[in-house]
Amino acid sequence: MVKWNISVARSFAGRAPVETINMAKMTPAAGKPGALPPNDDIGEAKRLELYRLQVLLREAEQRAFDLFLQNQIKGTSHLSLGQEAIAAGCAAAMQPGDLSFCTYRGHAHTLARGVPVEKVLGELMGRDNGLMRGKGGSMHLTSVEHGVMGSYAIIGAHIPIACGAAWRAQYKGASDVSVCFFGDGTTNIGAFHEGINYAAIHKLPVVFVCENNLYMEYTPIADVIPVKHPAADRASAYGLERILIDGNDADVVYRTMLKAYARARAGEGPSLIECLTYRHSGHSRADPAKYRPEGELEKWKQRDPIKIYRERLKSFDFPDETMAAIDAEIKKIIDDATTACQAAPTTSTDILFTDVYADGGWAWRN
Amino acid sequence: MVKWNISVARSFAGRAPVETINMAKMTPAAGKPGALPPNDDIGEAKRLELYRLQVLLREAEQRAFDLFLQNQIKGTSHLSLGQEAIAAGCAAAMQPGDLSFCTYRGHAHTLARGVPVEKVLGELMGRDNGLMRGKGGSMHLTSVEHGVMGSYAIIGAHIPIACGAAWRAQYKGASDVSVCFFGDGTTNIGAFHEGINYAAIHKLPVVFVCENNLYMEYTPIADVIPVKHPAADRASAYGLERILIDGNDADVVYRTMLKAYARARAGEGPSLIECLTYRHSGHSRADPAKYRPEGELEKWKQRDPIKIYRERLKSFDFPDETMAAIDAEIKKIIDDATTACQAAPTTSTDILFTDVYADGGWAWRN
Amino acid sequence: MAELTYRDAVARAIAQEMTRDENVVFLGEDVAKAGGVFKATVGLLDKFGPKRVIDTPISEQAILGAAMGAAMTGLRPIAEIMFADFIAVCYDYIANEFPKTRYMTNGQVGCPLVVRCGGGGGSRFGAQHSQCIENWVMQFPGLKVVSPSSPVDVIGLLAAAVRDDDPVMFLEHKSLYAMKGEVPDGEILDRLGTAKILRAGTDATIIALGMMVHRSVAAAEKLQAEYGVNVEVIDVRSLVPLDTQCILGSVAKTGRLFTVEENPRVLGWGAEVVSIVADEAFYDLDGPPVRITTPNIPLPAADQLEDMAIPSVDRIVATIRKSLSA
Amino acid sequence: MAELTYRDAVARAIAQEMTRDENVVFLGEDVAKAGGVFKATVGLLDKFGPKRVIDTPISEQAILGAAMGAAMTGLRPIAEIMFADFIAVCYDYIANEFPKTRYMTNGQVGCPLVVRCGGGGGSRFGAQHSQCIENWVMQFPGLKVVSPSSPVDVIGLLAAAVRDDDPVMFLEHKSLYAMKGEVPDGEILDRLGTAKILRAGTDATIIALGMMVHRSVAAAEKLQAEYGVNVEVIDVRSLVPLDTQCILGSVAKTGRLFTVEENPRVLGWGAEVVSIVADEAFYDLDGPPVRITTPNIPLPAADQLEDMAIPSVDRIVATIRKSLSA
Ligand SMILES: Cc1ncc(C[n+]2csc(CCOP(=O)(O)OP(=O)(O)O)c2C)c(N)n1
Ligand SMILES: Cc1ncc(C[n+]2csc(CCOP(=O)(O)OP(=O)(O)O)c2C)c(N)n1
Ligand SMILES: [Mg+2]
Ligand SMILES: [Mg+2]
Repeated sequence: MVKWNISVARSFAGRAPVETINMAKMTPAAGKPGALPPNDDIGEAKRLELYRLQVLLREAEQRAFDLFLQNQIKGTSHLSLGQEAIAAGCAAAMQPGDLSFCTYRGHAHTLARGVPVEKVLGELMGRDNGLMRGKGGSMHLTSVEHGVMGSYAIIGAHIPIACGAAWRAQYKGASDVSVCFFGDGTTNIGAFHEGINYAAIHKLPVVFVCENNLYMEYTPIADVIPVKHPAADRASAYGLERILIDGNDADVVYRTMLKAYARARAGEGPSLIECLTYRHSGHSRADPAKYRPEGELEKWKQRDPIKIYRERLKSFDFPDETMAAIDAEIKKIIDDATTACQAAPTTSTDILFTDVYADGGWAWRN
Repeated sequence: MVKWNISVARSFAGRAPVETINMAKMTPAAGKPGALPPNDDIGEAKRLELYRLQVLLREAEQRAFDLFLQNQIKGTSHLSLGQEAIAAGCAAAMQPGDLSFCTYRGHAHTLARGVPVEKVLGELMGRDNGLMRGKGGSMHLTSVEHGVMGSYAIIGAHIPIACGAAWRAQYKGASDVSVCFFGDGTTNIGAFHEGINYAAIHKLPVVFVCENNLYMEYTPIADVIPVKHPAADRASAYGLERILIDGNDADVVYRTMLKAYARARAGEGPSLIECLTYRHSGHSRADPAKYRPEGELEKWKQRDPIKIYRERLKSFDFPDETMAAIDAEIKKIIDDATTACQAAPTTSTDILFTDVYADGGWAWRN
Repeated sequence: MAELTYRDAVARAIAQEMTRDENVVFLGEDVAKAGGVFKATVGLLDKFGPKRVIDTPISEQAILGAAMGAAMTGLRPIAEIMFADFIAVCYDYIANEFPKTRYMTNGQVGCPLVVRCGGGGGSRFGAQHSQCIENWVMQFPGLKVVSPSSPVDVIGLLAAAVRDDDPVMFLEHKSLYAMKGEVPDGEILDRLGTAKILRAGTDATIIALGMMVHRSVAAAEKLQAEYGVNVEVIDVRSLVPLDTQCILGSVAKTGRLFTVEENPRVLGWGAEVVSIVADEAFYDLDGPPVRITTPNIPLPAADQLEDMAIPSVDRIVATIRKSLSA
Repeated sequence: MAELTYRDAVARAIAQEMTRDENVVFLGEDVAKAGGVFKATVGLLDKFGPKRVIDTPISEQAILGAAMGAAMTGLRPIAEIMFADFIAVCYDYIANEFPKTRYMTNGQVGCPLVVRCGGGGGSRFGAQHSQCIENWVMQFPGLKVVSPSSPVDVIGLLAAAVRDDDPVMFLEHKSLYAMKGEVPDGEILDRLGTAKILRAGTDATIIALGMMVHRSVAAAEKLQAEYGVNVEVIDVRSLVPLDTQCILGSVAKTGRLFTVEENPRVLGWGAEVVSIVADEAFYDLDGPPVRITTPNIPLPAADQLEDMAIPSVDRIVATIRKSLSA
């Protein structure tokens, strides 16, 4: 069973003690009921952006799931339903030029950086309008123009790769931050250890975001680690601060990331942030997620990040119509994207032989 | 420069706080001057064994070095000169049937388990009397009959392998412990992370001994880690106790290992023990070790484990003749072994084609 | 005799061996409680309990390393590396540890273990989850490499692999997991290093493996029916040990050699077969030995692209026709 | 014109490229302060400083991963993996990441980096520190594989590798580090994918690589002097891209093909060369193509054993004589 007590880092930059908060007792919306939309550190515009992003990710992935059921999408896919607050909060805190390194579970992080829904769905559907025209597929979404430097399907491989991108920034005196997303289960692979250590010794401008959704594919992370928190409880092994946050609250994620990015940009080195969350769907398309204890999903659905956020906006007196308008806008975007993808041609097979080598072709011999 | 202040775990089994001791202020010999040979927890016989072992390792490796210089040994080799207290202390605390997993720096650990000097030198010299008749060489010393389950030359590979041997013991209800030796630099490779985690979650009867000799090949470990102690400061990432000991004091090593082995046998799981030490020679045959700051070697030579131990024995009133007799016995063993190896034939080349497969041969096709 | 899927054959083979020998243990990611991500090991946990059927962390090096240490000291581990592509993250054990240990120790230490994994294309999983990795693993003296193409071969060869005293890579094909086949009741035990002639023929020899076996047989049928070309199809089944006699015997009869490989073209396993035949049966050959492979590209994800990349029945037919001028 | 060792040529090549392009950076274990365990990178730290010449932890995955991330975003890293055998601990980058990235992203992301390592036998280092790994790395579409046999080639090919926009495996040979050769002054830049005919001949073609080039040339001299057999020797230099035209052209002339490979027999790079020739130049061949290799064994440590395992001048001579019945 999920334990709701988690420790949350209160002060990020310093070595201040972490505070244990009881999520069960938290009001889902932290704003004061009846208050006007706040002009606090986050502000009205950013709050609406966070809401919009989360709805976008939710609806786009829900659509992807529907298209699978209709066999319009082949292959596999890994959805982030329920984990949207992390993708939204991380992306909303980024600046243009910051770089995202995602996993096979990368739709949300890709969309959150502004990649059009049509391009993502098109890729999943193997259409010519797809991000990579069908050559990469769901697990390898990449959009360099949006700072999405790839989605990596081998667990942990992108952790050192993100270090490399951050090294380039440091070397060139550029101010961008590399942000690397991975799951709880990924903390047990060698590349995690090597990459985090490497980032720490060079004080690289990279932020490691561990989305702890309690499960690897089907096996609970708790079954295969000797500590409670797979990332947070290991931070000290790399001289890093223990940071554990509520990953279902986009405001918390956003605030934490702002600080971590700032720290990276200031040359103070990497951060390793564990975000507690839950995925609503199975691991991948093939997975009905029957291994979860009864009631667990329902409990987490009460803490659905979008539900939390909508209530927060309400508590800040955002009118229902504002949210409804966003919902409608998103729905239209996704419907339009779907239609466009369905109308798009499948990729012509001549691209089978392009871009194996830098000369654009595939010739390996004369 | 070396800092002499190291933290030493006082109480091993429990979670007692570690004590910071000042090695510079330590009397090299901890016994009371003028006392009779003590019948304390270690006892007279074991003390003489520890002394004898250390001298044996020192002299055997010194001989290996001399034979290199005379070009009677080819290839590479990695000596443990200066680190003998660890090999001696660990081996003296083992029981028959316990298993050692060594590295390319494995002469000392192999000899400490009772493998005849002749067999080790013979292997280094590529003679037919060698442990593996020359097929393995210095970096792969193995003597199953003595519990030396191999020396591994790829950094970190044997950490999971030792877990596997310990798993077998656990599975079969056997009481043997697997002991896995590696250096400070090895703590940064992926297999370290994966192996220690794996041992911890299964509470495997394995003891990980990190010989922190301050250097990898030529690069100081301090240059490439963000913590002070490469193993001890990472133990908590695996839910293990922080254990840092003086690796130049065979009594300290012996006592620590006894407890760690007992813990393993009792089903209480693995230990990760960092032993602070220093190698007197270069990394390998090829290395004059010019990268060391001036005076560092001399400082550590004052804490030469054999010097320390000889003084301790003296302080316990062991007569000089006792040590001299041991020294002489060792010298004879090593001289005899050298003579035997020089007289031994080189390996006949027919063994080139044996033992590739379990049928004893090398045929991979019909 | 029962009809069984290739997937269920895996579980049956493991169960057969675990029942026979209590030293056989099984570990891997999601293999126990969930029965494997390909559902090929369902039921084993219930039957043999958590001491013998173990869910591991995502630590492929720990999986293979632990399997090796256990094998060295008396157990007979079967380790699953989920997708064959992931062999790359634990390759040191494949390249440097398993195969060399016996030799380096002059026979003191053996490494009797099996590594199972699901490889191959056709699932639209893209470049990092679709590879056939025979040519990542067959070049290491000391390591055996087996790949079954049918349910009955899964059982017989996996049983033989478990009982073998050498380390064995057991390469299953993801696209075959749903395939059904007749399987006799009772214990099944096959022999490593034995190829099977699935279809006798006189005009040319096809050597194939895994999923390509089925396409090769279909191509042979089509060549016979439509073009009167009589092709012998050999399921090589085991690359190490290799049944060279079977291959050379067939080529001596037909005079022509074709390999059908799913891997990209360069240095596939077929290159070894071709090289052996070209050297040892040069004067038997009536024309050039030809390798039919995926082109030298990573595998794309989209279905129509992937289908074009992997050798199809039509491509096999066309290549052989052209080469035989038939 | 100066005489330079193969070892010093490495440092000179890196220095040449680092001077030319400030995006070139260099990282690896013990490469900076110590100048490399083979002393092949001495002086680079002094010349270019610790920002560009970096000592890393023993973390091969971090080394290659960091190199890749840097390459993807604008740097031109050269990464050293000390002994070639250690490629096994970071193989995922070789097999799944470097070569596939450009393709999977439909050309959005490139990976212009070089991985250098020292491989090969002759140093009595035993089975885990002596391997030639061409056949661990050449089967991945997207990855280039180069191996120089002389100081001047070290410089020219390493420079070409650094300037290449694809990932390149640059396989040096440990036993050649001490070898001396004439090297012109000034910038040296060669071309990948170009084989070199080191000795023209008419009776047979030898294709060799690395240390085997020198033994092949010596064998050819001996065959000429003692048996009147005139052998053409080609240093293939680069396996990917492969100069197939040079190879096919030579075989068209000589009618006989021999590969001389240091790797164990099974699925060495020679199998690809033989397969290409057997397929495309079948009717040019006057006799079977023959691979001369280390037998199918791990490398032993003792000197007399190692010497017997690796192809020697005498073995090359004997094999060719026997095959040509000369
Ligand atoms: C090296 C490697 N091992 C195993 C896998 C198969 N695999 C894909 S996702 C996954 C679970 C990952 O769990 P986690 O890190 O928690 O991320 P999540 O899927 O929960 O987001 C596994 C085992 C893989 N892709 N790569
Ligand atoms: C995977 C791998 N990388 C690099 C090496 C080369 N190497 C051999 S010993 C060594 C240094 C090891 O340092 P440490 O772990 O401190 O052990 P020590 O040699 O000091 O005993 C290195 C880098 C190797 N053998 N394997
Ligand atoms: Mg997870
Ligand atoms: Mg060290």
